[in-house]
Amino acid sequence: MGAGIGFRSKGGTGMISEIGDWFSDPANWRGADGVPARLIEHCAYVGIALVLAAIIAIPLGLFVGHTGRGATLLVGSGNAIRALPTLGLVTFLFLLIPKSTVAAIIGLVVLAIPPILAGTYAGLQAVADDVVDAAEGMGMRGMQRLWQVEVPISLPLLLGGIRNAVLQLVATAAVAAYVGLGGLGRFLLDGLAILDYGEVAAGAVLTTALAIVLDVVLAFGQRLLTPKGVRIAVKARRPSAKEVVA
Amino acid sequence: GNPLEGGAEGGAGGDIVIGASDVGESLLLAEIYAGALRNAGADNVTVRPPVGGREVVVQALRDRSLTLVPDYSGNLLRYFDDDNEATTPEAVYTELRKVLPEQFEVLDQAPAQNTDVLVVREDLADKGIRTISDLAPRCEQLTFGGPGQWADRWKAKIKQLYDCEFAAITVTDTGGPVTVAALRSGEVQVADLFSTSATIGANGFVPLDDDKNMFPAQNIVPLVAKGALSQRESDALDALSAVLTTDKLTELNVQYSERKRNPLDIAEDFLRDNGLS
Amino acid sequence: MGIEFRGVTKRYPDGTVAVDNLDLVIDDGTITVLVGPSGCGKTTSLRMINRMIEPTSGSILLDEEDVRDSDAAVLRRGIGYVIQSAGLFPHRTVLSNIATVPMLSGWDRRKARRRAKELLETVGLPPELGKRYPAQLSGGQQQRVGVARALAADSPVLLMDEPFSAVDPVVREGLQTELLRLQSRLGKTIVFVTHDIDEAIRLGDKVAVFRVGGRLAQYGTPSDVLRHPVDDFVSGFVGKDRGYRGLSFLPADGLEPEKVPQALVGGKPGAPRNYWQLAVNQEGQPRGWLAPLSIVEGDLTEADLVAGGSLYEWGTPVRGALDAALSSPSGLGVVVGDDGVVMGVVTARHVLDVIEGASGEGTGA
Amino acid sequence: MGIEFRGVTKRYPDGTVAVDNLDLVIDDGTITVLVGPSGCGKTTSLRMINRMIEPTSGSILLDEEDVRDSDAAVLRRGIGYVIQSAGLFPHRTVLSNIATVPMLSGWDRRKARRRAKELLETVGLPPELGKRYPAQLSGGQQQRVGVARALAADSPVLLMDEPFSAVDPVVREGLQTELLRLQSRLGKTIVFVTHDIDEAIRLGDKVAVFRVGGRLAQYGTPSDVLRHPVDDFVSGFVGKDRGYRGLSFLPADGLEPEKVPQALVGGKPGAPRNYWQLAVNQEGQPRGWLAPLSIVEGDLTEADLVAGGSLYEWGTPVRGALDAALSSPSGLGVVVGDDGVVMGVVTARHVLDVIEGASGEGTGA
Amino acid sequence: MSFLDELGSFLGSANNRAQILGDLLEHCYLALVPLVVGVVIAIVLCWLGRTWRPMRGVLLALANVVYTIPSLALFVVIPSVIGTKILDSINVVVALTLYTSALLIRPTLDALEAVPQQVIASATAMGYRPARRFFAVELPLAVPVLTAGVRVASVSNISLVSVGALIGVGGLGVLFTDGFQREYFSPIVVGIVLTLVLALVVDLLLVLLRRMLTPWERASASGRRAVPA
Ligand SMILES: Nc1ncnc2c1ncn2[C@@H]1O[C@H](COP(=O)(O)OP(=O)(O)OP(=O)(O)O)[C@@H](O)[C@H]1O
Ligand SMILES: Nc1ncnc2c1ncn2[C@@H]1O[C@H](COP(=O)(O)OP(=O)(O)OP(=O)(O)O)[C@@H](O)[C@H]1O
Ligand SMILES: [Mg+2]
Ligand SMILES: [Mg+2]
Repeated sequence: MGAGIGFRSKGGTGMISEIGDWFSDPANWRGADGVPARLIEHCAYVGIALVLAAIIAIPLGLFVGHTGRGATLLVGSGNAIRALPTLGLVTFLFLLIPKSTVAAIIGLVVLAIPPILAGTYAGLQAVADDVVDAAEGMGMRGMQRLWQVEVPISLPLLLGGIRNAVLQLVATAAVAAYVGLGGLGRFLLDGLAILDYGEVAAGAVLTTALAIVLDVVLAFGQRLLTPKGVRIAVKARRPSAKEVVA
Repeated sequence: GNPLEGGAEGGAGGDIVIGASDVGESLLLAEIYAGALRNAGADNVTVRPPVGGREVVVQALRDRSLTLVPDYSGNLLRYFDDDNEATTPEAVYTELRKVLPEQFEVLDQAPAQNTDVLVVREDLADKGIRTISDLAPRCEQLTFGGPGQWADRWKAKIKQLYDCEFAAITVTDTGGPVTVAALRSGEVQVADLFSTSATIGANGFVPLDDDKNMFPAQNIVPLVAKGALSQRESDALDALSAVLTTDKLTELNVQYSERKRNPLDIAEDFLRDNGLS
Repeated sequence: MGIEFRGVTKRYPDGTVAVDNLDLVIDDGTITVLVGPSGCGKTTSLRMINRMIEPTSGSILLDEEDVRDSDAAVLRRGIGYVIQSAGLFPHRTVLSNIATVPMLSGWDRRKARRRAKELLETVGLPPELGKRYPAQLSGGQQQRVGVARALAADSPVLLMDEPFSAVDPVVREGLQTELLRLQSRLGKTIVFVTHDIDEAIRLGDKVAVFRVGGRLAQYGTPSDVLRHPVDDFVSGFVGKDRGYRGLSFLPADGLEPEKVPQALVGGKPGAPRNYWQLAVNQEGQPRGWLAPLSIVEGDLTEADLVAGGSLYEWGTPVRGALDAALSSPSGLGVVVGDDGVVMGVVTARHVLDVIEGASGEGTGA
Repeated sequence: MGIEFRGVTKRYPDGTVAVDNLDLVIDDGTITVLVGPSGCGKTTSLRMINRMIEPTSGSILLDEEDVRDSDAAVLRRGIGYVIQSAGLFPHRTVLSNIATVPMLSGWDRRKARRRAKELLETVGLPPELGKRYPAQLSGGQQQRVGVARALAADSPVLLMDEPFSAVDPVVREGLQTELLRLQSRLGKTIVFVTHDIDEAIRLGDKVAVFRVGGRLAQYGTPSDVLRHPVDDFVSGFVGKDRGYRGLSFLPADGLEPEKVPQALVGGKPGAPRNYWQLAVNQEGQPRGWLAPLSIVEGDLTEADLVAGGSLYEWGTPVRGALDAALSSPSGLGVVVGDDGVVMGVVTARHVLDVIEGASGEGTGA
Repeated sequence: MSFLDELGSFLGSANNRAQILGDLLEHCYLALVPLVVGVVIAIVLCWLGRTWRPMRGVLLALANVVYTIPSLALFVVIPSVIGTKILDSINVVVALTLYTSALLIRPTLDALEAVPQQVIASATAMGYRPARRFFAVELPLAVPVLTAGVRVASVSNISLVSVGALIGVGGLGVLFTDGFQREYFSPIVVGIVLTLVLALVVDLLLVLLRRMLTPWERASASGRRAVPA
């Protein structure tokens, strides 16, 4: 493909070996910009932002889903926030609050809210009407209905929202390195600035691996936390091979 | 730029794609080059959005994604020849032409310089620190902020020349707002900025004198993919470089980052005021 | 506990009048069925009883007290409620579904579960189902659990909104039988909604027929409604076989089974006869008919017989007797006791005598 | 076009035997109904005809030719297929739904649409429905469109799988009537699946009763199946009212309507009488009964009347006559012509005479 | 200088306006080309997934993995994987195409599986062959759910393109890096607003497209009561 062979032309070594070299260089594992420190930073940003976003989004989603009030507003503003460009948001926040961590975390929280909100709301929406009706007909009060019936049944979707939020957070935290945030994004941006392919690729591998590992862990948690009966019901609803027409 | 000409091929008489590094004034210089070339009759001149550091730009020139970039003589020399010790403008330029790989050429360098400079806040400067040598004894208590590649390039050098080893080196950005904000807030106490940067004055930072000439001369020089420009176009850039002085560059920077004018507007004014249009 | 609607009207915000000035007295300990075409306000009427819907005007009395005087949640815990497709909680086991209301009412866990186990038996489900989740049950089983759940609070009133309409006809009949059996033991006040007239007739002590627009068209016993529909709407709604169906409510007083010549399966019938013989087994249960003049060599086997008609169980309404006679190849309806042993036969003509005697009128003209 | 199953077995990969060694000959130009409990293999049998399912062994002949010898898609275009809730394409208008097969077979657009319009009329739908989408039709209308679509290829064979089971009983009866009317004109070979024995009896020239496990229990005319079920499974399946239902196949030969005293609604009935009078309107249509000894002051109005029973339309089977008599408050079943005008009355006793005369046996014992 | 004055003078420059317009056009190109290509890819893959069952699980797993790759990571490694030039906008196009397809796999499969079995059975019984049935019956009926997925993908693409500015690709993201470098709010705000407006406009267009493609849906929503049966 012509003259341009991307990064590879620099050292002439293959990309796998370059990543290997980078990872096997002990210098990259030490100190404040070593892999463990960056990894922990990244996880910390994701964790803090997730907790904050959950504290805001879950109660809001439960309120709207349970009462049905403000649903249009919620869906509309959720979509608007999703459309916010990550980079624009973090640069804007940085100029407003010139402190990398604070600005970046606010940005992360803002972007993690829509998926959690959507998951919570969709979860409550998915509770069958007749089940809600039966709960009410048996004399459950609002909060009893919410905690004993609606929340347990909507748990899979709610946790699905959290999974999405975590993926979003891992990705956004990498972008936020642009405004001076630490974390794995540093490898990507710093490596890019000096065209150190090993570093860039290592950063990409680390971020992706982190995303996948967190997703798998959460998927497992989702399974664990989903009430058994709900799991069976979901499986029963899925069309079996029998019903599928050739 | 025009979306339909994503990766334009450079070449004499062909399209000219001017790149810029992510140093603030780089884009401004790129626009001025573009203006000068257009005035010299080149059509199809485009300026790409800034990207990365020298490594990226050089790579892009090599694969002809770019035709031309404004660069700094000293850093360019170090890039191609790590151990070269030349520091004066003339020596640097001569050495540079020697080590430049054959795909590239440099046109005349401008008198304007924009070197790396270490700056501190006034409160630290008031303790009698005016040069890097003054700073050296305190290095161990200080946190330094600079671009990601700074440590690679200068950490050993500053230790060797000045016996200065910072307590920590924090990655901020390349003389940009993150660095400025970090220094302003005291997160770092020493930072790497650029000598012509308008933010130094605007924030009352104090630039430290590089008394042992660690940083080489950094004259502005156009780096070109060899054979990509016609003679007429090269001449136009040489003429431009001839009038570009450090004072003018500093003023251009003020226009750009403090007065926040559009780089094209600044370029137009500059070319007109200097009789290049 | 009686229920009374006094001039109850429900107008929805969009202007639909779902129930229009309804007056209805529902007697204590009976099954009252609300029936009518889709959209006639049955569900609305039912749900106003436990205040899931509030009436626009009028009042509803439960045991002489206006339902509005009680706290809605407490009122509902005291009224069993079963809906179509059961509305079971998918995340809870069958037992804990059933125990919901007792737990809500603050019973201790152990007691609530014991009660739930009893109820599982009451509705005819094996105890091992208790640990399953609703999605692991068949539709009919889910309905039973729904009923058990509604019975859990031991409330004297049960509201059932098309509880059996989501299951197939065979299962449905089983559930109806079960409900009647339960009711004979429990004697609750049940308000039952359906749009199936057969179900209404089968289950109801009283039937309230609604017409669209939320008005009560007729209110009376099933036999009343079948035999004396007040107008074309009701007679159209109760369907074309209502004469025959109406016989379900006519006791067969005065119907006497007559003797019939019998032949024993496995025995030797001997020479052909010129009349029909009822073939019975050792226990005296009917196995079919031996046609006149049929020649049997040796022992009588089932292969020699003509299949019999439907059987009439002694003491049940006259409908069965008529059908037995009409379906029998011999024209003789076989009467059996509840042990299935032949008591004799009846002819269609005798059944008619009984029908005419009961309706008290001779043939006119 | 006749259809023949020759030793057809279908075993699904999971081991379920859905159809077990089925031999069945379906006559050209008749309606054959496959009936039986859920899961007995009706759908499987039907779908093997148009190769939606391939048999495990045995063969199916369509007009003497093995269906496996034709290309499946082409074969299917030549066989109409109607299923429950019609399976209409929700994204296409009614007309273009109907035109599907002609278009697939390469007709030009104009011709296909013209044909679709004709068919709309054939199934009794107004032309303006053609532009609507299926969701804009009632359930009954959707079913008609489904039938029209299946008729579009003008194929001699029509497969119908519980086509009417999703609509309510009243609409369903209308659709059945319509199907019979159509069939009398078109004379197709129709294979119809249902699990409703009433529907089977009403529609079928022949009825095939399946038992679970995919075996054929009985194959014969509906009257055969009702009156001579081969075993307990079939007699259980055809239901407990089979004596009465069987009357649907008995023509009312020899039944004569008798005179009945009449009173004109709007007229002056005068002094009370000691017998029932049939109230009729100006057109001679029955409006109800005037009870013996009822006192009417001035003109006779509907308010003075007792509601009548069901009406017996002259010439239809004897079942209607018996119901009319049984449901009438006077015991007199009203006989009307197809214009709805009163022709006279019959008593249950006369109906019985007819029934007994027809079955050719006297009362025994 | 108040923000509004600053904004006024930013937008006052003809050169700024020209640049913004250029960035906007490039942004559209970078976001929408992957959207269209991604939709096509997802549909084709799902078709394969429907015809050949084992493919389904593989597709879903693959889609899941691709979707977890952080955008910046994907952007920077693409050139070395597919051998493009580092500043080439094709890198962003490829990355977003991957995301779009990954994002659409599940909704497309769900949508196809939600087509009533009855309808598919009757299509088969009328003599449709599988490929034709897919395009004439299954796909049109999947449009509503599919568009819901496409709407999400379009919003996500439009917002992700800006990250491309970090690897030297144009689009509205350039306004963010520029504004950031110069501590200049105006370009950032203009960039955010334009991104939102673009997302909104594309979303509206998709809603319109869906309405056009699904005339039957409107009919069933409104028509039922208006015309008596
Ligand atoms: N929340 C509501 N808002 C407006 N109209 C309503 C509402 N609920 C019910 N209706 C209307 O009130 C009427 C009576 O409804 P209801 O549910 O009581 O009928 P139903 O007899 O139970 O019918 P079905 O047999 O179909 O269940 C209908 O016309 C219905 O459309
Ligand atoms: N694809 C399949 N794989 C395995 N078993 C099947 C499959 N399709 C049907 N069966 C089984 O084959 C038997 C017959 O099915 P079929 O659908 O023909 O029954 P049916 O008589 O049409 O029942 P229904 O009245 O419920 O429609 C049933 O036991 C069913 O569970
Ligand atoms: Mg209802
Ligand atoms: Mg079937």
